[in-house]
This record gives sequence, C-alpha cells and structure tokens, in this order.
Amino acid sequence: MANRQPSGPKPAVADQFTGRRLIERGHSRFLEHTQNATGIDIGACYQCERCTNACPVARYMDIKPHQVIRYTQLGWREALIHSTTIWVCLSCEMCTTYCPNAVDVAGLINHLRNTAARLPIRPAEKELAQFHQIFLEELRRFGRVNELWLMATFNRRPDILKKKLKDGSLKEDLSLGFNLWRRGRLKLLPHRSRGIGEIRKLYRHRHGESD
Amino acid sequence: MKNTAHPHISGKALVVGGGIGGIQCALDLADTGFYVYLLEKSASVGGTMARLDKTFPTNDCSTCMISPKLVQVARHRNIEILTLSRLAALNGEPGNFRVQIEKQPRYVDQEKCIACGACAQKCPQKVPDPFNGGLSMRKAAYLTFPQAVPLKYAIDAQNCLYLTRGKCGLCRRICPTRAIAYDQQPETLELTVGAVVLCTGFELALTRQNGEYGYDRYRNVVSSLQYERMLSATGPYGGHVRRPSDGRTPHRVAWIQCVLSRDPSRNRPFCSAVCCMHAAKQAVLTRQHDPDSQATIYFMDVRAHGKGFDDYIERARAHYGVHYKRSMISQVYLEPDSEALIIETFDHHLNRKVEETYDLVVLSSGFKPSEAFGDLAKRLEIDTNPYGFALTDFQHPVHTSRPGVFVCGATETPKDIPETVIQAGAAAAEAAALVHPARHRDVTSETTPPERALDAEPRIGVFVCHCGSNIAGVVDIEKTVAYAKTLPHVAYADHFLFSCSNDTLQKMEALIRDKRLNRIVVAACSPRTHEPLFQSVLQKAGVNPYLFELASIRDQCS
Amino acid sequence: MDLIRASTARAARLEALSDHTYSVTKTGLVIGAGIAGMTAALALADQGFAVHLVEKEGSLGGFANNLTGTLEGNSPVALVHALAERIKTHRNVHLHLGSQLVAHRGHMGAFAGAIRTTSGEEAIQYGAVVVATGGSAYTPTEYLYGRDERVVTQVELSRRLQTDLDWARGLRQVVMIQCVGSRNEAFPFCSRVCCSAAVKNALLLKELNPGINLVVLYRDVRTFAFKELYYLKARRRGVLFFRYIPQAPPEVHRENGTLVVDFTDRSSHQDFGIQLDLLVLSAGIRPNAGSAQIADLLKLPTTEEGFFLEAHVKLRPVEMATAGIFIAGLAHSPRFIEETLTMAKSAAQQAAKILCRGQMTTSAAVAEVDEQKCTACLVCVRVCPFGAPYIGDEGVSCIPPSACMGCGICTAECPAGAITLKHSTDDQITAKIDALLENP
Amino acid sequence: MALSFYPGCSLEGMANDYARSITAVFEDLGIDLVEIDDWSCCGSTAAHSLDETMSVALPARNLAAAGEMGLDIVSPCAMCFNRLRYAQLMLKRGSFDIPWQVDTGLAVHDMTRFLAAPDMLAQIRKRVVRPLANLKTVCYYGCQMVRPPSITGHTDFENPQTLDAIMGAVGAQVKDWSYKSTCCGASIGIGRREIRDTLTNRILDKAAHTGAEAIVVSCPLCQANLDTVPRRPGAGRLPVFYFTELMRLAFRPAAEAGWFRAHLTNPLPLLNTKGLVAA
Repeated sequence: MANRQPSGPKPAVADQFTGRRLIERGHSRFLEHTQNATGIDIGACYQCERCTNACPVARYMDIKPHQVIRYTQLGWREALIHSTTIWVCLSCEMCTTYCPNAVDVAGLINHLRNTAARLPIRPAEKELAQFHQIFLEELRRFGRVNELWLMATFNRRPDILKKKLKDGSLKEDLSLGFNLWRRGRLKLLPHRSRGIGEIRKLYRHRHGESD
Repeated sequence: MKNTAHPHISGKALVVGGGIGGIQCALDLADTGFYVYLLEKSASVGGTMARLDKTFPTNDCSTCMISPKLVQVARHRNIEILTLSRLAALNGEPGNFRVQIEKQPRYVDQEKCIACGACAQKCPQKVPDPFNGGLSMRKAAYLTFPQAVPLKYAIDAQNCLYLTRGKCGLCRRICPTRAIAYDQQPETLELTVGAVVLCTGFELALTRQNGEYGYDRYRNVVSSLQYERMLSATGPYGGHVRRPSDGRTPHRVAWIQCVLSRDPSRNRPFCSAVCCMHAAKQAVLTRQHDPDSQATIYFMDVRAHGKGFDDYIERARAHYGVHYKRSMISQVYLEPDSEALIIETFDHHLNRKVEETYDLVVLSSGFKPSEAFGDLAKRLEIDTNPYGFALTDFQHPVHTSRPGVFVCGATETPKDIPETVIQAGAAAAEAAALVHPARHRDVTSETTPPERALDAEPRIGVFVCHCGSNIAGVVDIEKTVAYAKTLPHVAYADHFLFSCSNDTLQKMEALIRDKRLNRIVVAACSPRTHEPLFQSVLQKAGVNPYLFELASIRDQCS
Repeated sequence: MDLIRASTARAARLEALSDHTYSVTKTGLVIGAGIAGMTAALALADQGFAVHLVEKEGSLGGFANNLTGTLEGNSPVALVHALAERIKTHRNVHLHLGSQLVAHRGHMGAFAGAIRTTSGEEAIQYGAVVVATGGSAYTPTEYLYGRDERVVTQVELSRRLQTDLDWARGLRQVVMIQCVGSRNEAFPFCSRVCCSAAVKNALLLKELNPGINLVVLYRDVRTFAFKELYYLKARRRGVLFFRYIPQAPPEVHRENGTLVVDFTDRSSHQDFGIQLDLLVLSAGIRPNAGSAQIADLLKLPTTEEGFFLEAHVKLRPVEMATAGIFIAGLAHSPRFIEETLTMAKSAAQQAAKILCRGQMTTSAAVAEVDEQKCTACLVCVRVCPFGAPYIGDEGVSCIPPSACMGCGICTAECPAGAITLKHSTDDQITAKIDALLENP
Repeated sequence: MALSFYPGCSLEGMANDYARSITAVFEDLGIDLVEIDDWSCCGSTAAHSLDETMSVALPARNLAAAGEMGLDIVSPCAMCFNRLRYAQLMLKRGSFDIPWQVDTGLAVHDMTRFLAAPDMLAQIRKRVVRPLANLKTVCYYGCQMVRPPSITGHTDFENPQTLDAIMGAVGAQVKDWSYKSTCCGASIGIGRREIRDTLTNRILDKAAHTGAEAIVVSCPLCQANLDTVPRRPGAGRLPVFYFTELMRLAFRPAAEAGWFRAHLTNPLPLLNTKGLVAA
C-alpha cells in the first residue's frame, strides 16, 4: 500500500509553513491552545523517537508520532488535521506508555482527531472516519451496538459499497458473516435499551454545544 | 615533634566508603599528616572501580590501576581500614566529632587468615556472586575478588550453613591457621575524629524489579556492570564474552542508552553523565575481543563532554566501526529459539519498521546513590536533592549541609573516575583545612634501627613462598629450598606458606637478625608492589633495604 | 631453581645504598589568580602554608570576571569578590599582581625561580607548584560575527541581559548556534559548558520576554548530570531545540538588511529560513595565551589544543608528570566553576603532601653520572621523560637524585656509558644473567 | 460474593460463547455476577475518537447504574474496561456536564485481574478436576486491558501476568513471549482491513513460532480478530480460546464438545489429541 501513505507531509504543507511563517504567526498560539485543552506538556519532548519506534502503524502515517509533536510545537495545525496519522492511529497507547517525558502522544493525536471531526473538512482517511460516525449513529439508535447492523449500515454507504464490490471485499464480508451466523455468533436483531431516551438527549445536548 | 596546639581538635578523620573516591581521599589525608579511618560496608575495599574491566579513554586495565592504590591504603601506617562497618551515629562538632561505628563480624580472624583459600574450596554452599552481578557463583566463605584488600576471607552469615543451621563447620576443621571464628559478635566502636568525608558511591538504578527492556526476563539482556564483568579477565567467563543463556560468543551486541536516565516519566529526569563513554568503551572492547562482532549503540545525544572524549567516540566510530543509532527503543522482543533479541526501529528511508536481531543487549543503566546512603544522610541530618544525592553549595562544592562533613564522588552527582579522584582531593583539602592545627599529632612515623655494619662475606638468606597452592602446586618447594642451600654464599634457606602474611614477615625479621643474614632473596609472587613490603622487613631487621632481591617464581614458573 | 640461582648470584653483588634526603621548602607557588589560582592558594594558606600567588594581569579573577550567572543561578562575580577579599587579607598569601614567572629550576620540594614585576625581578623558593593559567573565550570567525552587531556570543548576551532589559523585551526571534569553534577539525574538544550556557540564557530570555521565539541549533545537548533538569525546563518553556549535523551546518546570511539563518530540522525534515533580530553563538573555551610560555618554562607537556596534559588521565588527574607540579582549572580542560573550585582544592592538597614534610628522601635506585666519562652530549637531557638531567656548572651532566625516577632510559642511551643506574649495576645484572645461563 | 457485571455489546453477538463460559465459570466459583440493569454501550473507540466528552458520558451512564447497586464492576471486555476506567478517572479529575450521578469510588476490575488475585487463584485450583497439563499456550492480552498503565493500573504492561497466572492455576503450560500486549489492530479493522490483517497475522506468526498450540485471550475484539483474520496461504492457524472456556474445561470431568463450535478455527482436533474432549 506504498501508494496509500505519502512519506512525510505533502509538499504544499512544507511550502505553506516555512520558517518565515514560524516567526510572523506566533506559532506558540496553537501550541498553548492545545496544551491548555489537553493538559499535555508538549514542549517536554526531546525527539528521541521512542514513540515512532513503538508505533505499530507508523508506516501508514504521513506524519510520524514524533513529528506530530514537532508539528504541534511549530503550530502546523492544518497539516495535522489533514493528516492520515490522526485516523490511522489505533489508540493502542504504545507511544504514550513509553514516552520518557510522559508526553501523552496518543492523547494529543486523539485530540487532533476530535478537532478534525468537528470541522467541515474531508478526512484523509474517509472510511475510518465514517466507520466511527456510523458506530455512534448505531449507538444513538439502540443504546447498544449490534455488529451485524453496524456492518450492514457501513456497507450500505454507496461509496463504500462501490469500493467493496470492486475489490471483492464485500464477498469476503458476506462469507465471513455467513460463517459466523452458522456458528451462532451473530445476533440478528439489535437490542434497544430502555434508557435510549436519555442517551439521545445526551446526543442532542452535545450537538447543541458543538455547532 | 608532636603537635600540641589546639588540643580540642582531633588529628584524625573518618572516610566513609572504600571505593576509588574514599581510597584517594584517605591517602590524600594520611599523606598530609592525619590519621584516617577508612570505613567500608563490604568485606573489602575497591568499590565499583575494582569491578570494571578497562577504563576510557586510555583503555587501561582498571584492576591494574586500582591495585597499587589498594596496596597503598592497606600498607599505609596511618590508614586503618574498617570493613563490614557502618557509621551509626555522629555527635560533637567540626574538629571534634564523636562517631559510633557498627562492625559486623567477618567470622574469620583477620590476624590469622593467610588467604590460602582452603575454606572457600571446601565450603559446600554456593551463592550467586554479587561481585560478578550474579553471573557466577561463589561460596559462603569467600574473597570478594582476587586482589581484595584486606586479602582476608569472610563468611557471609546469610548463607553459611553453620551460622544459619548449625550444620557443616567444614571450613573451621580444615583451616590451616585456625582462623575461622563462628563466635565473632557484632561490635560497636567509639571514635573521635575531626572531620568526616562521605564517599559512598553509587549503584545502578536498574533493578530486577523494574523490568526495563526485559531485564531479568530475557537471559541475554544484561546491565552495563554485568557486561563489564563479562569482559573482565577476572569475570565469570574468564574474559571471554559469553551469552548467559548458552555460553556462546555473542557476535551482535547492542547497547541501549539512558535506561532510567533522562526519564522524567520514571521520576529520573537527570543524566547519569558517564554512560555514553562507558558504552563507547564497552563497544570498542567488544570489537577488539572479536573482530567479527557487530556493536550498535542506541542513543539520543552523545555526551562526550570530557577532555578528549569526543576523540575517543570518533575512534570508536571510525576505527573500531561501532554503529551509533540516534533512536530510542521502547521494548526488546525475544526470538524464542535462539534467545536472540529483536529491536524494532522505524526506518525513515524505507518508511517501515525494521527488526534488528542481537545476540546480547546491554542496558546502560543510570546511577542512584548507594542504598545505604539514604539512611546515612538521615542519621547525619545532611540535605539531599529529590533523587537522593548529597546537596552541596556552589562556593563550597564538597561541603554538605552539615559543617565538618564533606562529600566526594557519585554521592554528590553521577561522575566519572577522574572527576571523583579530583573531588576526593578537594574533600581531603577541606577536611585538612579544618583539622590542620592537629597535623602530625595522631600519626606515627617509621622508626628503623640503625643498620648493621656489613660483614665482608655475603650471607644470603633465601625464602621460598608457597603462595598457598599457587606456587607449591607447580614447584617442588622442598627441592628448591634444598637446592638453594647448595648455592654459593647462601647461609640459610626456608619456605613459608604465605611470605606476605603478617606473622611470616615477623618470623623473617627474626631470622635475619639471628642468622646475621645480610642479603635476602625472596622467591615469591611477582607483584613489584611486594618489594617495598619485604624491604621494610630488612630495614626493621637492621639491614639496608637495597640488599634485597625478589625472584618472581610465581609468574615465571607457576 | 634457575631463577633462584640467578637471584642469589645478584644478591651476592648487591651493595648497600643510602637514600638521598633533603629538606623541603614549605612554600607553594600558584601561577594565575583566576578562580582556580585563588582557590588553590587559599586551600594551601588555610592549611598554614605560605603561598606565592603570581598573576600577570593587574587584577584578580581572570576569565570569571566576564561571567554573569550560572545555570543554577549562582554568581561567579560574587565568588570572585569573596575569594579576592580573602586573598588580599590572608597572612599566608604573597600576592604578586602584574607579575610573571620568568625562571624555574630545581625539583619537588626544593624549586627555585624568579618573578619579574614592573619593579624588577624577585627570586623565590617553593616546594610545589600549582599551574592555574586559566582559559579564554574563542572569538568566532563564523556566522558574520564581528561583521554584524546582531551576532553575539553567549557571554556577550548574558552581560547585556544584565543591563539592557528593554532591549531583551524587544526581541522577537532569537536563534542560538552551538559548538561554534568546538568539535571541529581545528579544535576537536567539546567545550563542556556551552550547552548549559545556552540553556541558561534561553531561560533568562523567556523569563524577561515570554512571547519570544527561541530556537537552539545543536549537535548533541550535553547538559549532563543535574543540568539536564534545566534543559527539560527550557523545553517546557517552549524553547525549540533543532539538531543539525556537521556536514550540513546552519547558514547565516543577510537578505536586504535582515539577518536570516537557514537550517534543516532533522525531525520534521523541513528546511527553515528564519529571519531574526539576534543570533547568539556558543563560542568555545581556549587555553589562556600565557599558558604556552609556562609550559615552556616548566617543561610541561600539553595537548594539541594547548591544555596541559596530566600525568595520568584516571588516577593522577591534577598531577603533571614532573613531580611537584600540579594543574587546576581551565588550564587543564574546559570545566564548570564548581569543577574548577574542586580541582583547585585537589591540586592544592597534592601540593600539601609535599609541603607538609620536613624532609624528603628519594630512592637511592637512581642514575649516577661518571663525570670522567661524560661528554655533555645532551643525549640524557633529551631522552629523560622527566627533564631531570641538565648540564651543570662543571660542563657535565648532573642528574639530581630527587628529580630522577630511576627509569634507566638515560643509562641505556648514554653513548659514553657514563651513567649507571644504582641497584641495577652492570655487574649485578651480568652476574644474574651468567648464573641463569650456567648449568648446575 | 457479588459483583456488578458489565458485559458490553460484543458479548451479545460475536462473543456470546465468551458470555456463556463466563456465566458457567462464575457459577462454578460461586460468585454472583449481577448484570448492570439496562446497560448501554461504552462508546468504544468511536466516541473516544470523535468526541471526548461522549467518551466520558457514555460509560458514565453505566458507572452510575452500577453505583446504585453499590457493587464493584467487573468487565470481561478489554475495551469496555479501558473506557470505564478512563471515564472514571476523567470524572475524578474534572467536572463534566452529564445527567448522571457517578460514584467514582467504585472499583472497576478487568475480569482477569479479578480472578488472578491470590485468594481467587486458590479457589480456581480447588475447582480443577482436569488439569490441562499438556496444553501449550501463550496468553495474549492486547492493548486496551494494559495500556496506558495510568488508566489500567497494569504497571507490568510489557509482561502482564494475570492470564498467565490463571492458566497456570488450571494446569496449562504457559509460554512466555514478547507479544503479549502488541496491538492486533482491531479498532481499524473495518476501515483499513489490510492494516489489521498485517498486525494480526504477525501476532499469529509469533505465537506459532513460540511453540504454542493455542492462544488464550480475554478480549472479544482480539478473539474475533485472531480467530477470523485471513491467513497467508500456507500459514497455519492456532485455536484462540477465551480463558474462561479453558477454565470451564478444567472444571468439568467431561467437556461438551458442542461448546467450541462457535470458533472459526476449530479447536476440537487439538483438544482431542490432548484428550480433553471425547472424539
């Protein structure tokens, strides 16, 4: 999948954020804002690359974990929220666990992912973003998430359906689904929790604030 | 000329800790007219330096460097070594402290022990040898290391069958000099000293518990000090680097730097200052031992901030082909079959993880003050920093917060040998400045009888040394002595188990007088360090010290 | 057995020798009155020894006078004052300002030399010497230094920060470049203190001017031991540290008036061109110009960089190979003030080992010149590693027993065979060898 | 003894076999698991990824419900456990505007931790009637149960011991290996399947290389992943057991073979050769 992961940030970004920008726009503003929002001490990093060496998916990231820290220090917000990194990250917490400076790298990446999700931008990893959204929608519908219905809703998305038809992964899905069903591992009907009302209220409440 | 000024000031000093810092400090004080008690918690002095193989930047043999110093303190008439001892209490004021020393029993009579090693040979109880980082076994009756000072065996009470279960008692039965003394009791000494210097040194922050990089989980992950022992000729593998798991020679060796150093997440945010050079040296030695070997150092910054250190790093890189990788490691993985170790790093050019496989991984562990220092600092009410090192003052870099108590070496900050030796001198200077009115008061100086007039005819005395079994095992002593008697001018010949032991020296002295010997030949071990010892015997017997000859039969025959 | 035969054969030919003894001059000489020199002098004086303290400048303090504060917030100047006060008032210290040591001979315990002052020459006797000739700051030729007033050294910056606060508060973008004039072909040494100096000034600037953009370009950050805590603090305060490699050092140039530094960040793989209003160079430490003359006069070896070379790197770090001469401070190597204080006291203590003795005996196993055979060919003078032999007034070589280490090199080298090493005389050795060869 | 039980969504579907074995084992041990009344989803990675506040609010509803019962919570699913713990920690730290009253004093156990307590292990040993003596296993913990230690409380995150201890207690051979908590990529298994496949396959390879005959897990997502991932042609598969399945096996004189039919990688041949199920 070499074609799917540009190594290093896109050239446009590099030009857009040269040293001169570094000076005129106080780069520290984004840094401070992020530090305050997350309570993460981003400055502490000394770029030892423990996080990147620990990350199981670094190769799929256009901005490697240690660079995420550097970019944040430099105030390169745009590059970050447009990166594949924030979506590919597994939240496996290897980076955070092993950081000698106790920098919560995974927390930072998650914060950036949250930020990107709130903005009207096309996520660099569309399917990953969509999956998360669909998951939350399912949760909103029933209060619990039923794997069968989750997959169904996901695969029903026109673009995804098209792609999966093309690369044959839909067939795989179906045969796996059938296998699981034969073994009684699929629950056909979703359970709707009684408290669904208050959960939906919570959703409305959240959206009330966030837009 | 006794110094009687300032009677309230004591001309004695107490040096706590028998590592290179303490040894240097003791010598620097004793050589300037003060009497020194050198306190050591273990059975012999030498500290960490005695455990090192070679040292940077000269690659000199560490033992060879420290041994003469060890002999010096051992034979210095104004240094009294108190082993297995701890400073229990300190009262009084600068210039006149009263100190309480708790001395643990050695269970071996130091006067009688001739270090023949019989007790250790026969002792049935094996225990992991702390001197070798647990990589080899020693007996419950033991000598810390071959050049130990004092060169006296000890019995460790935790493991001795007799002391724990009242069984065995073998060593007492076979000891040729009846030196074993199970009934020795702990004693408390009360001393008066003018000044105290703390040189308690350091230990590795890496412990079996905290499991860094699979330490104590994977057999081929070792600490920097363990690897030092593995390199050493006196180490567990006799100087051939072997893997603990299978005894094979490791060809691919990796060092991981800053283990529990520069690590705020473990509340160890400081740098241990010497590990960069230490690792470079070990890598160089590894390449020397085995030219086919591959040495890789994973690091962040090379801290070669000492005189000529960068040059050494450059040689390690260019001349010895040591690989430096500026990349820190999260975790070490085990290859199950070979027990090789896998280190994963992210390769920016390939844009993917690469797995590097090593036969052995060495963890360059950070330092912490030696375990005992924590309580000592509390007892003495001296201030320490958050990491347990002694606090000093900018203008007085060897003063602790308690007047009259000084500090040197890694007790203050992690530092290398030269800086420790320098600081030891400084601590000695401060102590001396405090007690100098009492200089020469508590020391004794050599008094030698007038030399006998030399008879025209040489009357040579030959003393052949068994050196335990070291020589006797190879050379037929009886025959040698008999032969010596036939040689021209030889008036007397005899043999001793250990010529260098105190009682033998006294015998020798008496013989020289009685037999009117005027030339002495001692056939013994080589160390030139022993020549002055025997010369002093001649002097005591009234014979000119230059009428002495040493035949080094231990080196050249046995 | 052969060995024993050989030994007895030699023993029969051994002769009684008596060690040579002489009395010790209980006065020390300290060369250089910087922090190291003053401290060494006081360390001796406080132990009751008289000291000559010789300083070629007219004032005390040396290099430290340029320094403002340490990383840990201590004041070198206050230290200099404290030391100077004691030096001026201490009864055991004989201070010679504006003076130079111009002659030096003799040996451990009994040296004789001369000091030249404005008022003429003065002969002095001393038993031991502490060399503390100090160091000086490297004057950069790199990065437009001296050609653009916006380019300064760390020392200059910290001095200006003391007086010109408004200027500091006006700064917006500052870049510091490490290892200027250190760790390169011309001067391979690391100057040890520059990383801490940069961190110190960076923290100070952030203190005065929190909004400032501060970039430090480094090769390795060497804030060892507890100085690392300040490096951490600086990072937390938002100082940006970028590593550069010697093959691609930063480039500084002027673009129509504005000062620009170009460099590559090894982490983000980005090229930067930063416009700045202040460029600070971490210029390294050099030995003091005067030290060469002292090295010459005292016959002391130095490193290529011009620092004095100690007798043994590990175990005799403050001793020179020549007995009775010791070394302290920047004259030995770049070091921090605490380390200099420590080293000076240590050197003084080694000197005290000599001064505290009434008499001194030297081994009798020393080289002896047969004046009849000596042709004053100077071979011994040249080969002796300890500079012991000299051509005496009788025009033949003299080897003072107290200066001779008994190594035997001259004995072997002397073409006239005029030198014998006592206790290893030719007939003793030959006797031994013959005995070895003969068969019983 | 009683605990409030938070099964999590997977145990209703993919992992219903896990659910059954848990019920059985806890019956055997005589511990009541009181299912949290009308529990709802913890939000999993999705809530965490898209909306921090939701990732606290959603678990909070269940924490609140458990609080009303006043019983400590035990969670069999690593992900749920992590989210519950995380939410609890966040609520301890700061105030969140959420409609539920949460008692942050309540203990949240991961099920393995709970059962690996010394007294529990003693209980388990007592119950064993058929030690799984010649079954060579490796235990796989995944990430969410152990990392980050600040949330999970697993200070031995690199070499966790809970499953190892439990498997030891039921007499199985447990091999040490380095990949106990290496991520299997489940959280992006749907969106970026090829990444998930790479990571999961690697773990299966390493497990096989260690000489294990079976992998023991406690996390439904890990199990689903390891059990269903497409293998390279030629590469073998290992049965992937829930630890409770094997406990049950050891607790019973004769195992119901039907029990294991839910697995995609059929474990019966292995159990057969070990004489643990009747052919």
